[in-house]
Amino acid sequence: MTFPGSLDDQDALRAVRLAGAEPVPLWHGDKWLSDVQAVVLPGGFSYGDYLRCGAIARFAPAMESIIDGARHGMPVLGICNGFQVLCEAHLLPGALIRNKERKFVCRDQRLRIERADTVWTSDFEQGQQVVIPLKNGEGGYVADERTLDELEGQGRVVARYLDGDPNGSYRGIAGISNVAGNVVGLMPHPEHAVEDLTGPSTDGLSFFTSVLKSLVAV
Amino acid sequence: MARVVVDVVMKPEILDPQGQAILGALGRLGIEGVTSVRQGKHFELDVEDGLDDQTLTTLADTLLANPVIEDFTIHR
Amino acid sequence: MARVVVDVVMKPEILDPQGQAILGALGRLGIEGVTSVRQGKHFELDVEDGLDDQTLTTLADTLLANPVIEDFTIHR
Amino acid sequence: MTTIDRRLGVDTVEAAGQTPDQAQPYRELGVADDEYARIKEILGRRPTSSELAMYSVMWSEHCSYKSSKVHLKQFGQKVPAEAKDILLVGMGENAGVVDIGGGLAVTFKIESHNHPSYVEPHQGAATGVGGIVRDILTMGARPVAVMDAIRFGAADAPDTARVLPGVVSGIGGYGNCLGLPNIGGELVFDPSYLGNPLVNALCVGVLRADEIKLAKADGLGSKVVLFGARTGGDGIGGASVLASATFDDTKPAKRPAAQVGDPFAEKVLIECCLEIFAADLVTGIQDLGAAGLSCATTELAAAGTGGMDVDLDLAPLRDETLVPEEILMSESQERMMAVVTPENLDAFLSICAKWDVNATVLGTVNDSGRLVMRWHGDVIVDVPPRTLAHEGPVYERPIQRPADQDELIADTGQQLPRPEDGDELRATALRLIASPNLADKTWVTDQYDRYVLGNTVLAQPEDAGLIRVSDERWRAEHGGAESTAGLALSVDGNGRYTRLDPYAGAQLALAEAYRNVATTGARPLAVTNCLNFGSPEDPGVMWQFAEAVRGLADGCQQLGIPVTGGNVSFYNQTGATPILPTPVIGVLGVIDDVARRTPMALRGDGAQLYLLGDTRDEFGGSEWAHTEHGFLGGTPPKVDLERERLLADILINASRDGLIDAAHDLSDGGLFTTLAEACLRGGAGVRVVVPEGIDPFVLLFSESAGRAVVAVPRSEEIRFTDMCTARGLPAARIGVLDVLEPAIEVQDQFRIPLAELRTAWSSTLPALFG
Ligand SMILES: Nc1ncnc2c1ncn2[C@@H]1O[C@H](COP(=O)(O)OP(=O)(O)O)[C@@H](O)[C@H]1O
Ligand SMILES: [Mg+2]
Repeated sequence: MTFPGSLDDQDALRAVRLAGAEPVPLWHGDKWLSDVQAVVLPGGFSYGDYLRCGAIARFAPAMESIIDGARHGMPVLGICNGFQVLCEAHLLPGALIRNKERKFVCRDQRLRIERADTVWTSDFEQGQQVVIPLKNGEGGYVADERTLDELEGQGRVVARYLDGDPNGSYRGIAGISNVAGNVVGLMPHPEHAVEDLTGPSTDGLSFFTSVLKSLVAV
Repeated sequence: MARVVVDVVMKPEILDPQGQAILGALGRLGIEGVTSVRQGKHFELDVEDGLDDQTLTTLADTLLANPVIEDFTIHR
Repeated sequence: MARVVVDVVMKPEILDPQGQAILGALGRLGIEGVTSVRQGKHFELDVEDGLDDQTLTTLADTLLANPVIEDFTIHR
Repeated sequence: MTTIDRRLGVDTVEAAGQTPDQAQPYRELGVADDEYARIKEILGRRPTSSELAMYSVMWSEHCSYKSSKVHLKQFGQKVPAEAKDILLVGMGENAGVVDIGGGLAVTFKIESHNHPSYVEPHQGAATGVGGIVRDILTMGARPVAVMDAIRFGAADAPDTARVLPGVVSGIGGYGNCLGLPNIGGELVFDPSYLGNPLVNALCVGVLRADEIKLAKADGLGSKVVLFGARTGGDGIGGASVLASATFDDTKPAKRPAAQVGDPFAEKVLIECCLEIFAADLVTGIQDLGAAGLSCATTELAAAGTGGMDVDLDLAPLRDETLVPEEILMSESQERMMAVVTPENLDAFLSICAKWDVNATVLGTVNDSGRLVMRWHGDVIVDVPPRTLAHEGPVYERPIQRPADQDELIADTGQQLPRPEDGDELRATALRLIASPNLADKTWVTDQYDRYVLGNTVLAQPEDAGLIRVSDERWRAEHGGAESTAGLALSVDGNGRYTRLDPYAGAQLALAEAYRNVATTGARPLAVTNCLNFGSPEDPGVMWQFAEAVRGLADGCQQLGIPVTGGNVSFYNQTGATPILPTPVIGVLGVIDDVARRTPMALRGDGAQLYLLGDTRDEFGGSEWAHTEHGFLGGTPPKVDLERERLLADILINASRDGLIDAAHDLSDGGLFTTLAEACLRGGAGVRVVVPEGIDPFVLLFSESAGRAVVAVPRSEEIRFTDMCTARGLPAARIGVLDVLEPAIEVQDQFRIPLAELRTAWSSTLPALFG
């Protein structure tokens, strides 16, 4: 999905292609998704995001059918700004706020995959440690205690930061899923870890191969 | 034509890195007597008199503030 | 112990991208009747009663606002 | 709300004719007496105040290059023969364009935004990035990466703590929001920049060689469209005298003291332009930067069919109180001007609508040879556009070698105490590596997105940034496959060297950037430059400038790479004290197969460490003299550009033939710094043997140019050394890699474990800036 201020949409398309699937560029202004089987909301600054990241994107014409699709089990991955959009759209609980250090941070981040049984993570081992670029200015995941306990209790924390949290996220949360597990929000950027040449690893590819497998399986 | 102000602040239970940083800087500046700082957003809207409170609330509630982490007050 | 509020807004002659973006979104939201939006910062400080206005102004002027592009008002 | 008559008090051509001797505040606008006289002569009457506004900005130092022109010509005159055919667009356009083969071309340029970054660090730096990106876009290219070379006062000075964090967040904030990877730059501290930081931003773009766009208003009847942000009262300090002049005594409304950038507006402007270019809908295009509408209209008109009619009152305003003079001078960001044939206009406007970009038809191209502007019907401007765009004043400023220059060179610093034994060498090494100019820069570079676009192969802290030349369209044209071609870029400058010898200093900066590019395995191709100097009215500064330009022009000719463009920034001084003369040089290189690039990281075991080039006792202007003794004197390291060429050849061939695992050039701080950076990057240690007949201190800290360190796998050692011998490049085996207990160990001198080294290296900037 490309919003006017999307930045990593080309990377997302590339990652989907490298995973062996056919990438379909979507435009925020189009109400109807051409028959795609899964949607990636890429990183960037969807509408400038001076107000709150994702606050305005949530109202994009295309978001209606995405929200609708997500509620009916369509796999949706929100990366960075995409994660923010999913939270603003209430498809995922909590919110993302300014980094604790109040600086944009871009670095190679170690993560632990906490759930290897969502459609987006099935190609990982439970507890697998991966290295994926993290780059955000508003990546601090916050929610009230009840919500956090619920997320933990229902095993909806998909990935956690290792080596200390880089942005002030509560309980080191780097990614979460909805109850059904088809909607995943992730602050780090797997689409930047799909080629040896350009990434710190190719660990990110598994997010995209995971969803492809689960889709061809059904 | 009327001026409406909407103030948005983080819910108390959510930590506020900006407020914290300012509090820290105060120390370095040698300014004493400030015990807490919280940073929020301040919106000044020019609205036509026709615009009803209902609409304003929706506006604040869906766009200007994120109810999950923020509270807002409207001054009309 | 007193609650002091400081509001910081862009000087009127300075471009305010935030406000522009919100105004644009209102259209998409189908909300009519808002003619201008400016986004600023809103600070809530808890200060000891001893703290004089002088100090508060310095504080606002050096830490809370960037005098080159922003104006501030203190509500005590 | 009462609507005031916008025509009130506006000076018209007719009025100018009737009041020939009306006094005009031209001096306040920086227009000299003889310049004002020439304007009258050109127009055959006094200028209207709008015309005066236009001449004053177009004939300003910044836009007219009146003090530097006579020197910059050399870049054109000395274009190396071998480069003539790759130079598609030379100096003078918004940015130069070079042919990189395969139907592709590259445009790149570096520009300064020094003063605004001092006034308002975050916004000043941000709008600096915005400006250079629009220059690249204007050539018809997709911007693909940025770099930044930034210089501040002493690292621990209070004002540095104010300026640096803002500059870095501004560069990051704007570049990140545009989705352009930041792939390198410079960070330098020196007291001379305290009241005058340097913020130089570079942008590189890729385009099809046959789709270059130029700033010309071609085609009778073509429409002149202003699109992008609305025009506000930004950057028009000067114009206020005119505004108040027109409004008699009534004061004009307040004008901004600083500009605020809107990166989102620029992002959509970029995508909008690229879609317009792809559909081939413009005959000419120009970005609005310094001198805004004055510059765009006159340059477009001057370059094309020859004339243009403009209805200035149609320009969309952010501030309705602006008067024509101010609109003409406004430097509001995120605006572009295009020339569109009537039949393409609808298509053009609908693409703007798709991207929510505001577009307005302001005027029409004609062949009158005049640029005529109307304000609510009244003619307020009627000028020959060339006289503003190209026929500005040209000065031969007086040049005088500074009186203290000989004294400066005479004191070579031989008397400075040097470390005597292993322990002192060790302590010196740790202090140097922790000094702000040599310390780890990740505090800065972690605020920049280096991953976006997915083509970044090498970025900071590598010697040069290296990106794959691959985009959607390329893949579409090649069955989805990625291209293997790559671009390498490095920017370098050294104010201390240049202060000691401007001619050599410029060449040393050029040589370092050239070497950095070659170190990655890329072949250097072309040059851009940003010349940061003091006041051109100071003969001493003008001498520094003239010498630096001559050195750079000669150097480029000798290295066989052309200067494609650049930027001059004068008046960088605090009071009467100029900054260190600081030419910042950017070198662009190409590599056929990015997979073959050479990284800087020393990894793995057993590879042999070779030092290429000659090491002499050269400490003039060195980092050691600066940090250990706060001393500046003597002469900078010897320049040998033939040697630089040879070294580059060897590094490029070695990379192509897979003879080396890693390479890192030597520059500030000398060999020890290079080893430390390469070891910390890869995690391996090195055991160094000091070759016969060289003093360990000189080996470790001298800044002799034309050197690099390479790691050669044992299997390739013979082939590599044979190549060096055959080509006559000195290659000394100085040690071996060691991964068990990694450390830098200098035989019989000292040993520093990497852990200790990393702490010293990486603690400095966080401790200073939080
Ligand atoms: N302001 C900056 N922005 C981006 N990268 C920077 C900046 N300053 C330094 N770097 C990067 O840090 C690394 C070390 O810088 P430097 O020692 O100047 O390199 P070199 O000596 O090879 O020119 C280089 O990769 C350079 O690009
Ligand atoms: Mg180098």
